Amino acid sequence: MKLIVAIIKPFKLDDVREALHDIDVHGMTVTEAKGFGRQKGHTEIYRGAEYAIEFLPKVRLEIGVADDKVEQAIEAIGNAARTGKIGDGKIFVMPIEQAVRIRTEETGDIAL
Amino acid sequence: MKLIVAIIKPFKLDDVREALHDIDVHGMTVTEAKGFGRQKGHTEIYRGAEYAIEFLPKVRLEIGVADDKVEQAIEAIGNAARTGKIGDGKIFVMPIEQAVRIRTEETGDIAL
Amino acid sequence: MKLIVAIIKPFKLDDVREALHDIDVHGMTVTEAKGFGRQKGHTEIYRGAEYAIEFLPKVRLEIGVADDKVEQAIEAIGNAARTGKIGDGKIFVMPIEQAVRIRTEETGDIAL
Amino acid sequence: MEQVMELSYALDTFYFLISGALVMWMAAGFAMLEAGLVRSKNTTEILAKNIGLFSIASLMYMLVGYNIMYGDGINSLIPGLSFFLGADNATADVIAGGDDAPYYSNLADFFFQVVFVATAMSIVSGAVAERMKLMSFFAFAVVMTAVIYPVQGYWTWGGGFLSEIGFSDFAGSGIVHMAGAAAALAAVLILGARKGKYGPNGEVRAIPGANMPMAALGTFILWLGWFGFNGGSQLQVSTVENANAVAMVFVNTNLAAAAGVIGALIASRIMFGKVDLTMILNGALAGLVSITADPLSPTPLSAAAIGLVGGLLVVFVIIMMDKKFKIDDPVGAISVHGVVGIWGLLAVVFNNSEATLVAQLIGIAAIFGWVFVSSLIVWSIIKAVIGVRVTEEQEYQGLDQSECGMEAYPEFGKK
Amino acid sequence: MEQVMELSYALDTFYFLISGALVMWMAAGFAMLEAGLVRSKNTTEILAKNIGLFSIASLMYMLVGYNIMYGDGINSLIPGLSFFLGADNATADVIAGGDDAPYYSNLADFFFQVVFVATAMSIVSGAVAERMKLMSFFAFAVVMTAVIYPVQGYWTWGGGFLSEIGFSDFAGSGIVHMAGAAAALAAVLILGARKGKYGPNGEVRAIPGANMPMAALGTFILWLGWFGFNGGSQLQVSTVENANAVAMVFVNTNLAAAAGVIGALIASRIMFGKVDLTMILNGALAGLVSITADPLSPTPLSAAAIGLVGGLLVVFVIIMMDKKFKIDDPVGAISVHGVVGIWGLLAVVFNNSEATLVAQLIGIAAIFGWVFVSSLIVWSIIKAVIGVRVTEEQEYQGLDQSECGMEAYPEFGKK
Amino acid sequence: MEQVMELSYALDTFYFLISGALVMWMAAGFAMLEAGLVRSKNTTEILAKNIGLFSIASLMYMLVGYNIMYGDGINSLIPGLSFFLGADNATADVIAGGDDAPYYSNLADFFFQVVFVATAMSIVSGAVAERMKLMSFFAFAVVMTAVIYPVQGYWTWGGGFLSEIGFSDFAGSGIVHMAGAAAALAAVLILGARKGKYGPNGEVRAIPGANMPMAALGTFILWLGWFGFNGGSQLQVSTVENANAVAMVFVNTNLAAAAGVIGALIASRIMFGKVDLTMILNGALAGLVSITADPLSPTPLSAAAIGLVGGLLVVFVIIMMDKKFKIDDPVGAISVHGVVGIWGLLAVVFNNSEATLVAQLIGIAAIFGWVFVSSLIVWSIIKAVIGVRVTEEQEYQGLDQSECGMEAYPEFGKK
Ligand SMILES: Nc1ncnc2c1ncn2[C@@H]1O[C@H](COP(=O)(O)OP(=O)(O)O)[C@@H](O)[C@H]1O
Ligand SMILES: Nc1ncnc2c1ncn2[C@@H]1O[C@H](COP(=O)(O)OP(=O)(O)O)[C@@H](O)[C@H]1O
Ligand SMILES: Nc1ncnc2c1ncn2[C@@H]1O[C@H](COP(=O)(O)OP(=O)(O)O)[C@@H](O)[C@H]1O
Repeated sequence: MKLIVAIIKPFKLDDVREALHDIDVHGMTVTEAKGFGRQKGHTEIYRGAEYAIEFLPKVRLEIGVADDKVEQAIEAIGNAARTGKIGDGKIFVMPIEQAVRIRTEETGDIAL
Repeated sequence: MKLIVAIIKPFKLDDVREALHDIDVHGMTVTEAKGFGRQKGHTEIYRGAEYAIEFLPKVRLEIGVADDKVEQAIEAIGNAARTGKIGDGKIFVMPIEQAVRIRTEETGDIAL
Repeated sequence: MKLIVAIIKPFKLDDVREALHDIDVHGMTVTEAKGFGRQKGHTEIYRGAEYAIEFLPKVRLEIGVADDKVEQAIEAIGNAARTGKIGDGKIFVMPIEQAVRIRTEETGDIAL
Repeated sequence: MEQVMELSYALDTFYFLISGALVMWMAAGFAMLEAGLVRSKNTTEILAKNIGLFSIASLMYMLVGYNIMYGDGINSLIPGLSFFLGADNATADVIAGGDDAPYYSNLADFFFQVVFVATAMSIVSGAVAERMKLMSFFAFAVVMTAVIYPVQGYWTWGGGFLSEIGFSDFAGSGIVHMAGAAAALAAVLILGARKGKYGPNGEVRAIPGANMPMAALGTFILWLGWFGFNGGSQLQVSTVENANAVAMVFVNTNLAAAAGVIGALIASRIMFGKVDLTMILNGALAGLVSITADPLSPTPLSAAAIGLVGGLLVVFVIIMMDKKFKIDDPVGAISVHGVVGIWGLLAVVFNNSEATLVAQLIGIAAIFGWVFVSSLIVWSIIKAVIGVRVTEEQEYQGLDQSECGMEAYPEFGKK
Repeated sequence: MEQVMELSYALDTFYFLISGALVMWMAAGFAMLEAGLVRSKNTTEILAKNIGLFSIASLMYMLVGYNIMYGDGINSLIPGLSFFLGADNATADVIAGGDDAPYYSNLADFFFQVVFVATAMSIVSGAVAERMKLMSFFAFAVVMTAVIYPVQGYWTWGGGFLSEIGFSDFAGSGIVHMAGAAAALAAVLILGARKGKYGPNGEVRAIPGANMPMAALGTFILWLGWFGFNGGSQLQVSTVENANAVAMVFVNTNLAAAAGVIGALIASRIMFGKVDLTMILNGALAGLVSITADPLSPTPLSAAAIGLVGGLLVVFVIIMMDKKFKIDDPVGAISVHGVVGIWGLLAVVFNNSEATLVAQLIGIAAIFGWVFVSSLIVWSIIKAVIGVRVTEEQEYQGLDQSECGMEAYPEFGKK
Repeated sequence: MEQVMELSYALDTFYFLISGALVMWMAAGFAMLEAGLVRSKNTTEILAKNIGLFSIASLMYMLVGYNIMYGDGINSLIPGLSFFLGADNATADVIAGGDDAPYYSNLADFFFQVVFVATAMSIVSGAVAERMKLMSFFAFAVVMTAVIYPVQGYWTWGGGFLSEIGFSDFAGSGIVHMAGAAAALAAVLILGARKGKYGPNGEVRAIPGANMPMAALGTFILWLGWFGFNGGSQLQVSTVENANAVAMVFVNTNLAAAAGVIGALIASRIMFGKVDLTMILNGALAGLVSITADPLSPTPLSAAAIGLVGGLLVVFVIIMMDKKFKIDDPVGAISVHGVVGIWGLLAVVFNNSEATLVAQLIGIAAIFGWVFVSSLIVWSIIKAVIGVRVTEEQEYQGLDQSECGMEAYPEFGKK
């Protein structure tokens, strides 16, 4: 099992969810995040003092998938989240050693 | 060392913290999250237009534990977070290669 | 590639970002978090009833780095985030098996 | 001369209407205060509740309540029901002069009265927050504003038996505020505490309100509106004596509120070591409720003293209600309007030589008894027929979802 | 006797000024209502827009508008332009008495009028929220308040042809509210819907407002301000008859608003199974708009009925506008002020025997036609010259960033 | 005839009371403005501060201040102290007529005055936000409202030496606004800037306020309240001349505020390329402060010009204070009320032929000198005895925690 962590642009969330849905990945956990990277922020002004908003709003997805779904999932996320403009984000894949569905105590791929 | 990531229902947070406390796990980091999965959301209405709130509020726990505590911790979290109703959440266990306590520069199990 | 997860005090974020910048690590993803650990919270009062705010506001950094940058990055984060007072936080290092830059489909170190 | 009488009539009518508009504004004050003191998940509902109750009160009081309260009573206890809203005074009657000549518009009087009943009803709203079914609340509002409030209003202001025995309640510490609190108390007893308010061993758990600026704004609005509430209750401004009286009422109302703030500030600072904002907001209201029973007779200094006691008192009473009696009242309405209302009614005897302790006690007992018992019955009926409380799950999700299907702050994340 | 006339003049002037201050307060009401019903990323901008439009209206109406509306008209259709602001009535003229003697200050009249034009302009603001360039809006505001509004105002209140044919619009259901809505409709047609409001198959997507307490506060403010809007439109309070009339207006205004709430509450409860707060807020406003065309003739019961219909109507119209006509109006301004305004104008004939259906229909057609067409032209010119809509990216980021460079709630995280 | 004099007395008293109620409402305006412009972690505290200071001002001014300001002065510089609050005018004295006959209630006068001192104190509150100990602020409020403000108030309004030399300040651009700003300046000098406001090289860092709708609401409230502030300062409405004057004051006050908005809008648009909402809110207040020294003599057009200059000026002054003088004033109170207050006082000479530049300059120097120096001394004493500033850690955590133990928005997460 792998944990796919994807950092994407917030307005792409629905598209990514649908793309994952299409390949039968239904579960995921999402958190709001701020991203720093190559994409630049913007300047705001407050009472005459300019200041840079350097961070950019991003959404962080965490998706536990069975090993044989990983490539498909990366593909799906990438395609759905891509705008081609700077700041589209990253996908990281990390190993999961154990997974448990709390409700049923099921473990392994079936718990996802 | 392992990183246990647990996605649970928000109102179970205190119970889980106490359960972990009982087995001498005191440190953890918590983030607000939204969950998608089998559990369904609800419908809201705004000026006559219905819309689905599909995500569900969840809480994401991140707990670094020594290897020999992992099973106990999974057990404790699972028992405390279980309601038996759909949406109780997941536990993922991942490997930590290095851990540092910033304050003291201690590393390894002692840093947790 | 490794994923460095650092939990730090919120007001240290800018210092840490600069420190990472200095060693040529520019990308990172940040989320708000609440921390539990040795550091104690404070008490608030509401209409005569005291209650403990046990969690403490923390910031969680997630930084994908190439293997050869890991030690340097840990060092930089630790030094910048350290106040010496309890609650400074933790650094965890975890393996990344795959990394993708969504925009370009680049993978590996170059994707970071 | 005739023009003078017309002018006098016009001034008093205008004074009534402006006072009434200020009291109407108190509805916004209650709405904001309550919206600030509940959790965000119950905010849309409490706003809907407040705007709904004001509307119900306006309509029911026109249709039924006003006619009960100021109709031809059957006797001094049982009011009658006469429909007289509509025709206003003829110019000829006004300029005829004499003691019985009308000196202001009947409709202005109605307007001033209608906003009072809404005030009483608003008090109930806060106490039952975060757990009551919206429709059940509205059902009660219909009965309260059509019958329960007007009946006891008739006893004093409509010329019933309390006015005969000399019960003295200038602007309604008892008739409006304590009456509202009595209905609220009945509601809370039927309804029970919010889930999670008391721990397994009965320990009190704080449930912080979501938006302090809203709560503070609500208090400022109420403070402003109260100048209409008390100031208008002099019922006439057009002579030197009356104008002086209205001015005195304004001054005393303001000072009692100010002293209430200071009282609560001192109490909260001593007891908690901090300045508890919600307590000093309640202190302001306590000062206002205290002086409402008689804002005219006390000197400004006495008015401040009465308000100060109100402000001190309210802090202790709120804590006692919460800890000792386990009466869960999210905004402190029962303490502020009920207990402090009683204090205000009793304090009348210090400054107003015409008031007697006996009459005040009878008045308190009669009003409280009637409103509390009749409310208890009505709430019980509502409970039996449609229920009063949302399900545990709905309460957990918040009433905004179950009652309104709409969030108050849909974009703001949780801590 | 002279002193009596002076006093009468003073009372009427004071009544005007207080009424005007209440109407000025409505500007805050619109600002809060709109700030509550847009998304947080467009909140700073809509606040700037509201405070800016009020200022523009005040200045332009002084410089140009008032002089058009109440100047010496060229004929009953085309107004003139006379500069008369400044000199006020001489005491001698007042005490001279007679039918032509001034009975209140000209400047008070100006003050009362200037806040009306701001109200009309505020209506436009909400409808174009979340996508229009701020400077383009201000450009329109200049023309609307200097020319478009005053021209049609002249037709009725300035003594033009609509007043001659007996068109009856007491406080401006048509002249202020429907006029504002007509300009808003023109704007929305030029501007188009917010991005994301309609799905690929034309399905309506909800775009929830960010702050319900603000929206509710705005509604309460408008409700209060409306007592000045309608109450002041009697134009005199200093006799028994006038005082009674003003009192009637207050009572009816309040009851119509209350009934509007109940109407919308019933409709929303039946249609959605929930109490949609934004709909009942619109219901209150619909009740108020309905009664504005004639708050004096109806009995209180009829006033409630008119408001009730307004409140029911508005729910259906808002949904129809949204679903059927795909007119994206974030706050429902076109429905509340336009469609319900027409209802109010038509309802006049039920209670006011002097009003005729024909005159009302001509008035509606003339005002709507003029304001809609002239607005369409002005909007088109603005669109051609500086554009009316922000870029897609700016709209996505929010107007707070592109227009004001400042966030409304910089600290609060997103859900 | 007697009835006419009574009626006249009643009307003037009522006018005073309503004006005073509007000024009281300004306390809510300051509270909301400041609550919007500070960070969320200091919001509960600033609300407590505002409601507390209004209460302290009300009580101290009754107990001491009013008696100093309007007592029998020892000489034209040193006021006396006479306790006269309580007895009001007898009907007989009123109807006796003559030049000395009282024409409105003393208590109404007191009410109108008491809310002015609270306004002056509110100005200080904003400037010291986010870093001062709450109890130290309250200690200063006691002295300011009991002594510092009343002494200089006596010089002009109480008949002291500034009135003798012809210093002209209609409603208090200097006596209220600049006086408040002088005390605020002294406070900020003693207190220092907020931590993090200036970078290591002295660069200015923006510290955005948490809630723009609150700030905008506060400004609208102040705008409304100012009609009472300036309108009531005519002190009489009951004759044609006075009624006209009050109407002129309303019109000019509104236009100056509107022009202030436009001035700040233009300045901010040119300088920053954006419409800075907080600047246009300050522009509105600057327009109001500018015209307060004389809202009666200018024509409406001149009033707009005076306000426009105020609105332009305030943008530059705020930036200069911030960047050049490193005076950290989170809400811009010193610029808005102080510098623009001086502009207002000087502008009097353009329109009021009785005012002289010399007298205006002496007045400015005397008031500023007295308030600034005496405040500096009082702040120094407070600093020595209990300290004025919270610890660095408390400042970082926010004053809500250290001073009130309560969060303003406990549920809303941080970005
Ligand atoms: N090394 C990294 N570790 C973790 N997150 C990163 C890293 N680099 C970038 N990110 C995340 O990805 C987002 C997009 O990265 P950016 O460099 O702006 O654009 P792009 O990926 O298109 O080159 C960032 O805002 C940040 O959230
Ligand atoms: N594959 C997954 N990866 C990450 N998080 C998941 C995954 N599946 C579910 N979750 C998280 O667990 C929560 C509960 O899952 P759900 O399927 O609704 O119920 P249950 O776990 O009881 O079957 C979800 O809301 C989501 O936050
Ligand atoms: N075992 C753990 N797993 C995950 N996060 C932890 C763990 N222990 C501590 N933390 C995080 O680190 C923060 C600081 O830890 P704490 O024990 O308070 O101080 P210190 O690290 O200085 O000893 C906590 O608030 C929490 O966010």
